[in-house]
Amino acid sequence: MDILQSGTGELIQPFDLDEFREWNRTQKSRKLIDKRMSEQEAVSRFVYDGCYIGTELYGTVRAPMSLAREVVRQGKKDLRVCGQGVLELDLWLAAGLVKKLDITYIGLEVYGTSSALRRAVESGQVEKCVEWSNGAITWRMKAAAMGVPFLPTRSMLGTDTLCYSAAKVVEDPFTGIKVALLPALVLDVALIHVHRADKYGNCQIEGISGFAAEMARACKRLIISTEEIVPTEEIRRYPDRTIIPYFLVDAVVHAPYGSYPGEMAYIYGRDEPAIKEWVDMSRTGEDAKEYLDKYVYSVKDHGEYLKLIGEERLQRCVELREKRD
Amino acid sequence: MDILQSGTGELIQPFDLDEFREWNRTQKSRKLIDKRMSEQEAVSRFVYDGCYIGTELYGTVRAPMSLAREVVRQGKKDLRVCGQGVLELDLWLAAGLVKKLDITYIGLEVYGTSSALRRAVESGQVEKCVEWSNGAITWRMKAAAMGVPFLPTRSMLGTDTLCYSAAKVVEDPFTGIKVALLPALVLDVALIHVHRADKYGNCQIEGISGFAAEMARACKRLIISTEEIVPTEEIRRYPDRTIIPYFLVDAVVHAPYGSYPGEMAYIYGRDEPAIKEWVDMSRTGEDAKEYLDKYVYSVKDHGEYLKLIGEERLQRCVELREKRD
Amino acid sequence: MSDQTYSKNELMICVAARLFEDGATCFIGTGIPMLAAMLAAKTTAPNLVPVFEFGGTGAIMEELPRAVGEARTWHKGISALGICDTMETAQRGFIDYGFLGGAQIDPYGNLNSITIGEHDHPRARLPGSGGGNDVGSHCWQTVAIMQHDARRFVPKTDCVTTPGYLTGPGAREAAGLPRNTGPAYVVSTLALMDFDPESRRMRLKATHPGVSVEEVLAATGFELLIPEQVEITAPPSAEELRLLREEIDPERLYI
Amino acid sequence: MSDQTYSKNELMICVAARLFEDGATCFIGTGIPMLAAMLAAKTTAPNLVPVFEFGGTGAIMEELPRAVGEARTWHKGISALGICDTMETAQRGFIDYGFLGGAQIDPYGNLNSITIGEHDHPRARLPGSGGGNDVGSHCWQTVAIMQHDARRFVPKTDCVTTPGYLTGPGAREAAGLPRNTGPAYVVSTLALMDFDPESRRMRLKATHPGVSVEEVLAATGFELLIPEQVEITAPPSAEELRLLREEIDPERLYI
Repeated sequence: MDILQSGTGELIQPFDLDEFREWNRTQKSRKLIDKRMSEQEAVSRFVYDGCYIGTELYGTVRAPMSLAREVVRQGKKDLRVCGQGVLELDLWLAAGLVKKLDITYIGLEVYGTSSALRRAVESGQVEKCVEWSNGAITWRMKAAAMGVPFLPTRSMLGTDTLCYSAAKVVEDPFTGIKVALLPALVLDVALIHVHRADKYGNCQIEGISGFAAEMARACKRLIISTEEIVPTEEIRRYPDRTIIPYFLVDAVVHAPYGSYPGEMAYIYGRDEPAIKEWVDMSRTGEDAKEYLDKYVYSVKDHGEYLKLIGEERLQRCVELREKRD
Repeated sequence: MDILQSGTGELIQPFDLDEFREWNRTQKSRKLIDKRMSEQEAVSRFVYDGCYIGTELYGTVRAPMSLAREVVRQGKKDLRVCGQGVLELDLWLAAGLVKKLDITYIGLEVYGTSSALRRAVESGQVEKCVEWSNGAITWRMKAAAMGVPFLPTRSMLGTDTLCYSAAKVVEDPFTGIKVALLPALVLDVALIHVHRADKYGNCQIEGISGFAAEMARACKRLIISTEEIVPTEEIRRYPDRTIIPYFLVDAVVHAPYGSYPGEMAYIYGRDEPAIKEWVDMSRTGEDAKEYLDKYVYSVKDHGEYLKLIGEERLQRCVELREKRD
Repeated sequence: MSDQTYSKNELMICVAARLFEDGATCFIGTGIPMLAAMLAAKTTAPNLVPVFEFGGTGAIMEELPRAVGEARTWHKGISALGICDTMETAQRGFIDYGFLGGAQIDPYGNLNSITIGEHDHPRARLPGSGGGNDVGSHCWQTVAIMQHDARRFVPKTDCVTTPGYLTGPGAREAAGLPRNTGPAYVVSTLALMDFDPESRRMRLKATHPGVSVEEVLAATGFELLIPEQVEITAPPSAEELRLLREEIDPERLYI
Repeated sequence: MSDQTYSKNELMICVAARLFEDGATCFIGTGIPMLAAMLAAKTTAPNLVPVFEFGGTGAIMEELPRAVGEARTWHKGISALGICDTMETAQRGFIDYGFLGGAQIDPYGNLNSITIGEHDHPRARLPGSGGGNDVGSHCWQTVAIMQHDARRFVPKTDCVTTPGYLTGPGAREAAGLPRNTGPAYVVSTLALMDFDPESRRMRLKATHPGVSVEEVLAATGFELLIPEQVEITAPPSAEELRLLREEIDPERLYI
C-alpha cells in the first residue's frame, strides 16, 4: 500500500487524534450546563485570531449569518477557513479576515462568481488556497467525527483538484483499486445554526441536515445559534431528532432570523432583494465596505440588525417560508 | 503505508466496488414501482441457498422476525451470515441453515450465551467463524454504503479479534498512528423491519436507527417488513425522516407485529415469556426442533403465526409499549 | 420551426431538458440544470428523480430553487438527509446523470473551475471544484452546460478540476475513477456535442437553429470532431417556452 | 455493617455502582452494568450519562432495559441515533467509562469472549467480541464484572478479544490503541481489583465482606498483586437493596 501520489497543498490544519481525544475528555463537559450567551460573548470567548473556523451549510440556507456578522464586527483576523460558502464567507473575505482557505466552492450561486473572493485571492491577501471537492471536505470532517485519521474516496482522482489538495492516493489492499485518502479535519471552531436547541445545547434540525452532524463532531469549539430555545423535555420527547447532543456544544445563542437574509425551512424564506443587495455591493471593495458599515459595523448586535431590517420585511420572509401542507 | 499485520480470517464475502456500482445501476430501478408482496414471495424471490445475508438490529428490538421465520420455513440453506443477533440468528442456527459467520455477538443478552450457536459451531456444522467487533461489522457496511473499499478504525488493534478477522493493520500516512482497515461488506440480501413504509419502499423509523441506514445501503437485495404501509404523501410530508429511500428496496412486506416477540418502540413492547420460551427450548437440539415445529413449520405464514399467538397476548404487548408522554 | 423568439439560455435549457431520461436519478446543480430539470419533469421526464447535493432527493419541484440546499430542493421530497448521503449515493453508483459547468472545457470534457493562470498566483480566482468534481467522478454520465467561445473551449484547461476523459481512452480507469463513467454531452450556446466512443474526444452532434458548423468551429479553440451527419437541434416549442416563462422562471432569474 | 442478607449479584451491582463518577459518560452493556448504572443514577451519580451501543444516549432509566437497543435505553433520552454514532463518539474520546464482561480475564485485564480451546475447533463457542472490543479499545477507563474463580481468572486467556493492557506497559500504545486508555477496575463475586500503574498487572484493592485474601488468591489462577492495605468493600446498604429490589429489578431478572 504505497503512496502513489501526494497532493502538494498544505495541510493547513494539522491534527493529532490522541490530542483531539484528550481535548474531548478534558474540555467538553458531560454535565448539563446552561450555555446560553449573547453572540458577542460566544464569539469573543471562542473565536480567536488565526483560528481554523468553519460555518455550516450555505450562506442562503440555514447558515449562521448572525454569528458570521459578529465575527466581522469583532474583527477576528488571520482566519483559516473551511471551504464552502456564499454570503457568510463572502463577508469575511470582504472584511479581510481570511488568511488561508481549504476551498471547495465560494460563490454567489444563482448570481455567479464572488468578487470578494477574487479580490482577496488575486491580491494575495488570502495567502493560500488548498483545493478540495465538496464531498471531500465533508468526508474530512466525517473522518474527524469518526475519530479516524483519514477516509478514502474515489473523488478527486486524476485531477488538479487532487494535485492542489493535501490528499494522498494509495492502492486499496483488498481489491487493488486506487483511492484518495482524505486527512481528518478537526476545526478549532465551528458555527452552526439550527431550528431549536435547549439551553444545554441539544439541537434539532428540520429538513436537510447538510453537514451539521459531521461538523459538530469535528470541532474543538462549537457555537450554536438557534431560532428557538425549547425546554429540555421537548428534546427528550423526540430524542431521535437530536442531531447534535449537548456535550458537543460550547455556546447556545438565541438568534431568531439567524439565517436572514437566507432561509430557514418552515420558519422563513429568503429575502431575495437583500441577497441581491450584497451581490451588487460586493462587486467593488468600496461598495462592499459600505455594505459592511451599514449592516455590520454600525449595529451593535443581531437585535439591532433585525431592527434595521424591520418587522415588515421579516414578516414577508415568514410568508414565503416552506410549509408542510 | 505497508501492511503491518493481516488477519488470517477468510473474507467470506469478497467484493468489487465497480461490480456493485454496476448492480446498483442496472438492478435497482429508480422508478416508483409497487413492491408490496407477501413474505413468502419476498423470501423466495430474493433469498437463495448460499447467499450472504444479514438482519438489522437485534432479535428483541425492531428485528425482522417474521421474515427470519419465513427464511426458516423455506429452508434456505448454506447461508453466510452477518454478525450480530439474538432470536433471529438463533432460529437460523437451530434450523441448521448457517454455513459461515462473520460473527460479532450471538447470544441471548439477559439470558446469557446461545446454546444454538454452541451446538452449531462446536459440531462443525458452521464451518467458519470470522471475528469482528460490533463497531467493525457496522463500519464494514458503512464502507460499502459510502462506496469505498475500506474504513479505518482503532478498534480491534492488539487483539485476537483482529487475528481471526480479515482486517489489515497499516500506518496512517498523515500522522503515523496504526489503524485497522476494515474491508467493505456488500451483502447479497438484507432484512430490515421498520415502523412505516410506502408501497414503493420509502421507510421511516422511530427511535434509534441501529444500523439500518448502513445496511440498507450495503446490500444488493433489500427486503423491508413494515408495521404499517402509509400513503406516499405521508412520507413526502416528512422527507427528513426517510432513512431508506425506495430505490434501495426490492420488496415491501406488510408485517404488523413483525418484530414480535421482540419490541417495536411506540407500537408494542416485548413479550418476555415468549422470549423465555425460546431461551428454555433452545437449550437442547430436540426442544429447539419442537419450538421450530410449533412456531415456524406448522404455520403457513406470519398471519397464521399471529393467530397462534393470539390477540390477547399481542394486546398485552401493546399496553407495554414505550410511549411519548 | 417555431415562430417565437427565444434567448440563448432558453434554448440551452430546452436542449438540456430533452436529454433527461425519464425515471433517471440526476444530480442537479444551481442554475440552468435546475430549470432544465423542472422543464423535463413537466414534459418528457415526469418520473425524473432530482438529487441536490446537500441532501434533497426526489423533490417535486413546484418552484425554482435558487440554491442547492433550499427547501425547494426537498419540497414534498422522498428524502431530505445530508451531503454525505447524496455524495455517497453517487459514489455507490446510484446517480445516473450529473450536470456540470465550468469556466473552461477541453476536448476530453475536462472542466476547470478553480483558477485561470498559475494556481498559486492566479489571474482569475474561480469559485472552486465544488460538488462538480464529485459529480464528474461518480455519476454514470455527465452533461456540461457552457457558453461557447474559444476562451472557454480550449485545447488544455489551466487546471482540471472536474474529470472528463482526462487524457483520453482508459485514462479515467487508470486514475482509479469508477468504470464506465464519463461525459456524455456538452450543451453550449451554439451547439450540442457528444464524445467519440473510440477517441473520447468531443464531437459535434447538432448545431442550434441558425448556427453554422463553421461558426461552431470558429468558437472552439480545439479541433472538434465533425461527423458526417450534423443534426440541427429543435428550437424551443411554444409549450416549452410557456412553461419556462410562466411556470418555471416567472421572475426571470435565468431566462 | 448491614444486617441484611444479599446475593453476590446484589453486592457486585452495588460495588460497581459506586465506581460511577457523577456526570460521566458510560457505555452500558446488557446485564449487571445496567442495574449498576440505574442504582448509581438513583444514588451517587444522578448526572450519569448512559450510552447504549445501538444509539441511545442520556436516557432517564425508569425501567430496567433487557437489551442494548430497547426503547428503555433512550427513554426520555438526549439522543436516539445509531450504532455508528455511539461507537464513533467513543472512538473520538467522549466516553469516560465502559463496562465489560467475559468468560476469562488475565492479569493485564485482557478478556476473552469468543472461544475456549482452539479458535477453529473450539471446546466452547462463546458469544463473540461484540461491543466489548470497541468499548475496551476506546473508552478512557473500563470496569470488568466477573464471576471469580480460577477457570475465569487465568494466566493467559485462550484468546484476547477485548484489549486490557495486552502484554503490559506500553503495549496498548504500541498496538495503536488510543493513548491513556485501559482497564481501571475489576469487580468480581469475591473482591474489587485495580491495576498497578507501573506493571499494569491486576491488584487486589478490597475484599468483599466475609471474604479473606486467601480465598481470593485461591480463586485466582495467576499471581494477583496484594498491596499493603487491602480494604473491605462496604456491603449493600438497606437503601441500595431497597432500590434494587423494589425500583430497579422488581421482576428479579438479575438479583
